[in-house]
Amino acid sequence: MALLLLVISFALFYFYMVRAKKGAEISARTFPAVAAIPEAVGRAAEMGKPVYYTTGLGMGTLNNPLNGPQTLAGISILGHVTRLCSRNGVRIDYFTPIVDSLPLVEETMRTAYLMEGNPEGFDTNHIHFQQDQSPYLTASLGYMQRERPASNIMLGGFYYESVVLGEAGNTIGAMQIGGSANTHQLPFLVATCDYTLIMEELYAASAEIAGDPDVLGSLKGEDILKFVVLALLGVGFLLGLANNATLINILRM
Amino acid sequence: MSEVYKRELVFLVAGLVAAVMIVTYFLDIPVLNGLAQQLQVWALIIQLMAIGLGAINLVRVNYRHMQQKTEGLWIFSAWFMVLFAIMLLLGLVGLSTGSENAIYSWVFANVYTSLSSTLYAITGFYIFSAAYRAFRARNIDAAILLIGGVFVILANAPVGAVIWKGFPIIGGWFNISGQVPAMRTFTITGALGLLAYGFRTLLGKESGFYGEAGQ
Amino acid sequence: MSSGNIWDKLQAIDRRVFYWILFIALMIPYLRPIGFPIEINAPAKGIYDELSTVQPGEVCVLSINSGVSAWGDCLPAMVACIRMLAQQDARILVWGMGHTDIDITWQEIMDRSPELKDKVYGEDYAFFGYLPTQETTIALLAEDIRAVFSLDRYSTPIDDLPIMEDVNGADDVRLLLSSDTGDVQGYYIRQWHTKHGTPIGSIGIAMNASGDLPFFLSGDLFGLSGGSRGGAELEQLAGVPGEAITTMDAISVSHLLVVFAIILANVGYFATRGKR
Amino acid sequence: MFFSDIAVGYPTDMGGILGLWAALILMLMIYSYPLYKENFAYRFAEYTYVAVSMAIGIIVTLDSLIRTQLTPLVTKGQLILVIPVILGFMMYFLLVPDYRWVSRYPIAILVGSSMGVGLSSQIIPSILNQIISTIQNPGVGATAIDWFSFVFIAVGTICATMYFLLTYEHKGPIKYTTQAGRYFIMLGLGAYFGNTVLFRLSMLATRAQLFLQVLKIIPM
Repeated sequence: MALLLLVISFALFYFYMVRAKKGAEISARTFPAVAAIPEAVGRAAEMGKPVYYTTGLGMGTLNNPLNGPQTLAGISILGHVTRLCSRNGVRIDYFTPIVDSLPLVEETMRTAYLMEGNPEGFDTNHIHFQQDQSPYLTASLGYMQRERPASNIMLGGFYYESVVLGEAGNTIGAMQIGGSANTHQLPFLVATCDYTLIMEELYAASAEIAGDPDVLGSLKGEDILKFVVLALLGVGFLLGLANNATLINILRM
Repeated sequence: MSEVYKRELVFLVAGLVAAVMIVTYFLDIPVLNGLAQQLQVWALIIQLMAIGLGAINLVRVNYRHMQQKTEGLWIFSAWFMVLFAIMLLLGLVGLSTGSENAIYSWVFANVYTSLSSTLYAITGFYIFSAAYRAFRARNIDAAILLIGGVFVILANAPVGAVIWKGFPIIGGWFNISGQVPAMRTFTITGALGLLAYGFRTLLGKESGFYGEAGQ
Repeated sequence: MSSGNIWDKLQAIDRRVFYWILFIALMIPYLRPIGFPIEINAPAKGIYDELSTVQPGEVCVLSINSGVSAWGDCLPAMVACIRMLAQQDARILVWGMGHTDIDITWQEIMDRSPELKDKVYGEDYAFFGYLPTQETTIALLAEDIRAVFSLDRYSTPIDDLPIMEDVNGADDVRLLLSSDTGDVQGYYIRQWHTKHGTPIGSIGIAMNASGDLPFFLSGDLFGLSGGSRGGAELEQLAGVPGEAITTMDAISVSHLLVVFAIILANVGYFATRGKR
Repeated sequence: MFFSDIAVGYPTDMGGILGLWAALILMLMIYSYPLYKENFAYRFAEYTYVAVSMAIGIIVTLDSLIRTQLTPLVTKGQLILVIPVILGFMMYFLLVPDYRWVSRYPIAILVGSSMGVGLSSQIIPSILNQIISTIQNPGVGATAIDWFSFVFIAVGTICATMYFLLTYEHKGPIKYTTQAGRYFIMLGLGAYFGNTVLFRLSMLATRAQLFLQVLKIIPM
């Protein structure tokens, strides 16, 4: 049974990845958190304040199997936010303790300003790197007290810094958008942020923004598998009410 | 074509190793089982040998701070280099003589143990101040989250039962049933996400962990 | 003084005031223990029930995948389980993944387990030390322990240990306890339980009581001890009162403070929301 | 090895008492940050931790490598294990920018093996068993609460899984079930939040306990 499900899922992923590559219209659904980004940048423009953006501790490296993908998703959304900031003349400050992500961050922000026809807008001083979690937190809290950013965007692999940054953003009244696939930090992001991307939504949002056909194709494949799971759950629940265990025995084969 | 050994061959190696593991999980082929176990021993050796990477990176960053005399940091970096060298030497002496060096084990048992628990527990402070200043029922989501959270807090703390019989009952129900739909959905959708991520890795579509970072 | 600025003043209280209140509040129960009764929940009962069916001579494994920093959550439960297994003359193998301070954790467990004092190392229990965290290594251990450990922690060849006589892999192990801050217990479920049927018990930090719950309910875990609360329940069940039960009073006081803070914050929020 | 952080009973030997006081002073240096403000003592203690833990990490890992793999390589003469040792050294090319590709081969083995092992084995426990235990009714003799929980969990899991449909807009008929799904998820995150509070405060509690123990206010 497990082998069957593995083969079916690989076939579905491959089928939709090929279709997405051939230009079939596959897109992620609209996420309130992503739809709120223009509002966050607009708010910064009105108040003449900067935007604070961070992708969290992510265990300090891109090469971490659990946090690497989350940090990369946060950086690809950073490109989208930087373009909006350049268009509205708003300054964006990026904070990170991940040393091996710096080349990618610089490249992402530089291309974003270039694509907005504003290459001189890019300034490496807007990228703030600190060696470890505590210096990164202290620098971020100091920045928030001094600059009082209008919006605080936290998307990536977070650890307990989500509590500290979320609270600091709250006390200066910033509009906050959060997102992570680390379950242990989601409660704090939901409690302190106005909008939150939960678990896989972070990857779907970044794939949509980056227009990555492979990821979008496999997301469609995942959704089809979710329909299979939903059908099994629905039918199984009704059979359960009727005290009939045939489906359970089939699944146990 | 010259780039093949830098990318495509690497993905082929990763894909073949993964394929061996998948096949041996489902089918019992002695020859393949032997190969799978050999590869698993190799993976263990490689991972054990990679510990130096983190250390070299740390030494490099701190050395740069010392060189540039970065204001407010270089003294600590110097202290890091000195202490790191001493502890490493004491440890190596212990390894070579077969019996742990007395100072090394004293520092390990007292300095390391206290700092490790203390630094990790600092989050207890933050959660308390955040509870007061940030955890507000600003929308329905946050309201449900906080109500569920308070019931579980008062079910976990023995005093909850003393205040009102209902807390351990309702909180206990949250702990054993109320949170199950969410946790089960995270488990299922997380597993499907891993299947997709694994499949993209097999096809060489995922390259973040090769240090190519998103190219 | 209109009600508006009472809440603003309360809002403006310096964060450090809270930290001092919390730190002192945590000490009071240690000075004057209160001893609220502790109710037993199903997940911790699951561990106690399975462990009490272990027969003398059966091989049990403790995999210590939590560090010194998580002693508050994991150490009491590990001590309670080891003391139970020692009382039942089980053979105990110990190793650990991911935390390089495992030697200290195992030494602390031995210090707190009087039952181990009259046990013979190499016959009743054996310690193999640190391994890096990786699912492939756990899969290898399930097939052939000797492919990973050819020597024990003290460099004694594995075949010179009488305890290891008929023990080769997961099929010879009665049950495995995994103490975790991360998700190594998931690796054991997949590589030991699903493939070899070895019962797995999880002794985790408190958050694992949520994350691992689906696997307890689906039968992939025979039991689940979450945090110091799980440790206190196991200490009570096994009749070996220890640090977790004394910590429970401090938990009660501090948890009341957190609930009070949340209520105050939300009352303040709704009182001033009309004004903003 | 002698140590005394939370050893059973107050230490009598000099090394033990010194160790206990070192533990207390270091703790106060760290907590000077939240209880006062970020200062020299906190930074000093933090860098001490980074240096000591990295050195210990290397020693313990080296010991594990020599003990578990290299000694058998020499004694049993499994020369084939020379290959992974070479692959292990190839990892360090990650630090040499223009030869970084060399490190991709050992990483490929690490990633390929853990991906292969994890992928195939998670389908039964994380997908099939979760479906089975959701649709298994509480059986004979179950109380009303058991049946309520059975319906609650089944309906909740269906709605929450619908919420995670990522390439279909939440409009039309599934608008309400996905909204309900998000509320079920919030309930789960609330319980997770409650357990996180227990986790963080338990650790701080044992630190407060140590503070009293070192000052001999309460027994060890």
